Amino acid sequence: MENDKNSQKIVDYIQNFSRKHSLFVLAYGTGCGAIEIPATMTSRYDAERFGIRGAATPRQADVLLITGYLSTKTLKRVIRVYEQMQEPKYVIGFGSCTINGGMYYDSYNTINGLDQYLPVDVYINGCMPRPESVISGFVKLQELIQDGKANNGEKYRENLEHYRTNQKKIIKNWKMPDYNW
Amino acid sequence: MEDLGLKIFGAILTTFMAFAVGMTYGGIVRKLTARVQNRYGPPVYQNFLDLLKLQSKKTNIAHGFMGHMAPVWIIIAAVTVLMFIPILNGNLWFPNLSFHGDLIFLLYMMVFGSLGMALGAGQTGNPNSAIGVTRGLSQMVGYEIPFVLALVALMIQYETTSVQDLTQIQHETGVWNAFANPFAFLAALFASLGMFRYSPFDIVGAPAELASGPVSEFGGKYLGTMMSGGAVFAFIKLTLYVHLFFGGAGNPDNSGIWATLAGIGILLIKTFLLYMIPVFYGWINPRYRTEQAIRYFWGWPTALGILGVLWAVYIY
Amino acid sequence: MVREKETTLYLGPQHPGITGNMMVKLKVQGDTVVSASTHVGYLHRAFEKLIERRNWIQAFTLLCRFCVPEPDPMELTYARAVEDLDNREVPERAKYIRVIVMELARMQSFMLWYAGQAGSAGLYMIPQWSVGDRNYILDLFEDLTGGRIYHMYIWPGGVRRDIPEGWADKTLRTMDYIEKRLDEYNKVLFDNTIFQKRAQGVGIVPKDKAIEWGVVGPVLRGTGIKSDVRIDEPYEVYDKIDFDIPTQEGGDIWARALVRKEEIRQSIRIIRQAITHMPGGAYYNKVSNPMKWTVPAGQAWARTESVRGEIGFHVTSDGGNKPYRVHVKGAAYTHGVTVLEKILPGQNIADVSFILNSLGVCPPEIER
Amino acid sequence: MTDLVKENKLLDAVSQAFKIKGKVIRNRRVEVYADKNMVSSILLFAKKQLGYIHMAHMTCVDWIDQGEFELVYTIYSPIEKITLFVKTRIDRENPEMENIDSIWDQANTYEREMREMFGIEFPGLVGEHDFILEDWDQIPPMRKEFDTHKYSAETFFSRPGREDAKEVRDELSKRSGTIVPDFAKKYSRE
Repeated sequence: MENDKNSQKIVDYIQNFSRKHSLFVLAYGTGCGAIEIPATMTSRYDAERFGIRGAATPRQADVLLITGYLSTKTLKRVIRVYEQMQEPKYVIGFGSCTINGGMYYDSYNTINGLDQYLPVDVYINGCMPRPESVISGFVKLQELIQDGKANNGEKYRENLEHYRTNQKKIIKNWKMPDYNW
Repeated sequence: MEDLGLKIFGAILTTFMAFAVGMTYGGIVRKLTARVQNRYGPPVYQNFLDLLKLQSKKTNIAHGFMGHMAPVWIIIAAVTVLMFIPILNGNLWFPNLSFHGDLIFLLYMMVFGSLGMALGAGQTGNPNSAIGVTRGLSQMVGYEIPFVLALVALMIQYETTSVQDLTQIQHETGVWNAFANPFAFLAALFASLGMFRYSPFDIVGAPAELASGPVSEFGGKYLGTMMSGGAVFAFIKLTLYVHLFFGGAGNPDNSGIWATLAGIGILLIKTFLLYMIPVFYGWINPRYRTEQAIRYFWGWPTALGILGVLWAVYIY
Repeated sequence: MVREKETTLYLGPQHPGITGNMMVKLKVQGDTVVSASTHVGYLHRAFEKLIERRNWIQAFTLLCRFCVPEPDPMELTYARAVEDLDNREVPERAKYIRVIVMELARMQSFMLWYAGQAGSAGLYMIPQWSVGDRNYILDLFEDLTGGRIYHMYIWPGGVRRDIPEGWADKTLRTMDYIEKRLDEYNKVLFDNTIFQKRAQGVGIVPKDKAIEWGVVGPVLRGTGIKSDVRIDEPYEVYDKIDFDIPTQEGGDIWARALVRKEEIRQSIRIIRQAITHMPGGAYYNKVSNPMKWTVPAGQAWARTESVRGEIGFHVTSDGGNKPYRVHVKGAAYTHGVTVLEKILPGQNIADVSFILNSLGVCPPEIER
Repeated sequence: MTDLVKENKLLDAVSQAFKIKGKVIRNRRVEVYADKNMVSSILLFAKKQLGYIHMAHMTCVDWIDQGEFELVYTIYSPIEKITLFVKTRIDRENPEMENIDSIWDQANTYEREMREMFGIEFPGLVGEHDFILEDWDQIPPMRKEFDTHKYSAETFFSRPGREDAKEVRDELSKRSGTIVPDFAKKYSRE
């Protein structure tokens, strides 16, 4: 098939179109920004018209929202949840705490930069972003998906070593699977 | 057997129609629910997009043999039961094996869907799905009793177990079974609330309690297949109810293109209206606990079912 | 009787039913809970340690991020504790504005409670309505303070800015709208027999043990004991405003729901009175130079009534320009750990998240 | 100022019964200074006889320069509407205090937090050691000698360029046309 590149492009377009219009967000409020998720999902801002729906378990979810600061205890669970999710999976970092530690930059229990531990697709800055900026974050993610640039799932898998060393620096006893097959 | 090709084409067409109708009903209900909750809600074809996305997932995490087999089992059960359901009574296009099957056989086959889900969920080892399975089976025991009583009442009333004869009788007498034996119809209606797993009875996959119960470990392609199986099952139950109580769809004598399309139109209208009953009931009701749900089914619905049987035996 | 197999169920930090980020480890036999233990610490950002590194005014920006459903009582309690230490007089107008802001925060948090209570019961209509209508109150906050959730508005000495003109009657109009909407919520939720069946006789907090376990707020009023910081120790201008404290007998989820249903009406009453009687004049007793402001040494204890109950701030100052030690006790400190572990055994699994919502547990209050 | 009748009556009742000093801070606030091993008997006396049934709060203040921990028990009586503080000082090096779970069950949570955050040993305390932190190997973090900024800089990566926000200032001055001073240095806390 000499034009398998084109046919592959068509299949990619259709797949990205469906991934873009149906994002399942994991129901996990990791930080203080989780109060704006109900506001975004309910009747005034209504993220469901974009096809964004809540998913109860990581198996069914595509998008993991890190809403605000992330303490080391939560980071351990977030990594576990992120690895349970199925590719293609996306991470959205909420608020300035995920960008550079935000207001808790000097706290002994919260991490200062999220992308050392997890590949992040979209950051939404603001100290607790409003529902409008949350939706604009989702729309930005949808554009990335449409252009096929949101493949951080593979990036995490390829340089797992880099992420693992960073993660193990903070999480002391690592009773979690290592996936070093 | 000159129209064998026609029959095979009809069967394939039924499967796709059942799948498409089931998914669109889901989309319409999502849109209506959103409107009632004063928001716009997703487009009507959102379920198809969700299904396409789930199917296009790259990694698929399965838990052993039964984890693979559960969605396939559900789809097999759905399509086989679909074949034995009369779509349009006496129509040349969609006979599908409906003259063979009868009520008792259908009763057994309809359980296969939940059985597949139960076995798959058991294999995953997630405690949430184990509890979800026990709840699903206990709820099924709950709503099976009024449902079976209603069907037995119909069988006794017309001394036949074949769904086709029942629709035929309704067509000839012109009296719908819903009015011929109102108690049996009410019992079956209450049972349908349990079947569609809408709000008062969504204890099986209750997100707040069990993190979506049996399907909690199924994602990607498995979840997509289960979703389409669920849509086909919804269509099956609706058409069965319409044929048993609302006089089926389409007139048997002429099988012209227009008559068939008109029959399908009537079928869609009737099934959609019937589908709205559990949805309306679910919009304004919170969820029961497990034992409350079972006690609900063994209360009034069973009494109505028994009345239906007595009505069929003595009065009719 | 053969003992049924006992499984451990982790209603872990990632669970749609758990409000916020905490973990309840249940030992379950069949469908009934045998024993429960709460595990917290997922939202610990050591904010009491951080406050020791910030001066008095900077510390107040950290405080409102402390418990997200209702940030304002934290600011008010901190402000009153510092004013107690500094014996700084608050102008009359600022007191009225503070009462209005507190009652608006209480109302929006009650509407979040409506969403949580009905959502965990499976009635998804109410969360959509109530969180949607809560945005009207957040719009009021946005006009007044510039922020939707975090207001950073009440600080030691008064409030940060005066009420913009036109805001007062916009509030009154919103109150009328919400009062009308509340009747619809109550019709759908409280008149529903399934909700009554689910809520009555579940998650009972015994009346004799309630104060022993440190139960406060609507949960305590649900057991029939009439206790409210606004009445026991009236602060700001609550003594000049007449409102009553609803109590119910029974101590189960139904009694607590009725108490909260009545309390949101009282909040509307308070806001209407506060807006009509609000005097003019200054709104802020200016601090000379916020960066170099030193508070005299001593210890102060201030309490306010938040939507979940009594919030207490114990502020210690050694005379420097940084708080020496601030220790905060939120209502969920005892509800989430002691009370939850004592009333969960014997309940059905289906009711765990239902009880959690009715106790009003806000996990960051436990570990800050 | 209202004549503090009730407050003084309470203060005399407690100080006579236990021969300890105390002070009436203002209306509705009385504080009493007690020795370490008398605290539980005072609390029991206040709870049973005087009706101070509501334990509002229990905290620990780390006076590092005096080498002592100050434990403050805040109890409140709904009838008389007065808050009584029972304050005691314990040594800072090996802090050890008796637990009062027998008087109030909820005290268990406070004590577990103090054991983890300050390192105060409560013999016979029920509950795992890890209450808030997980696998914490440093000294208890709420003690004054633990420097959280240094620990955070060492363990967690901090994004470069935050020291003086140079590129932020360049960007601002480019956009606004004016020269933006190095504002970080003026207000830095160090």
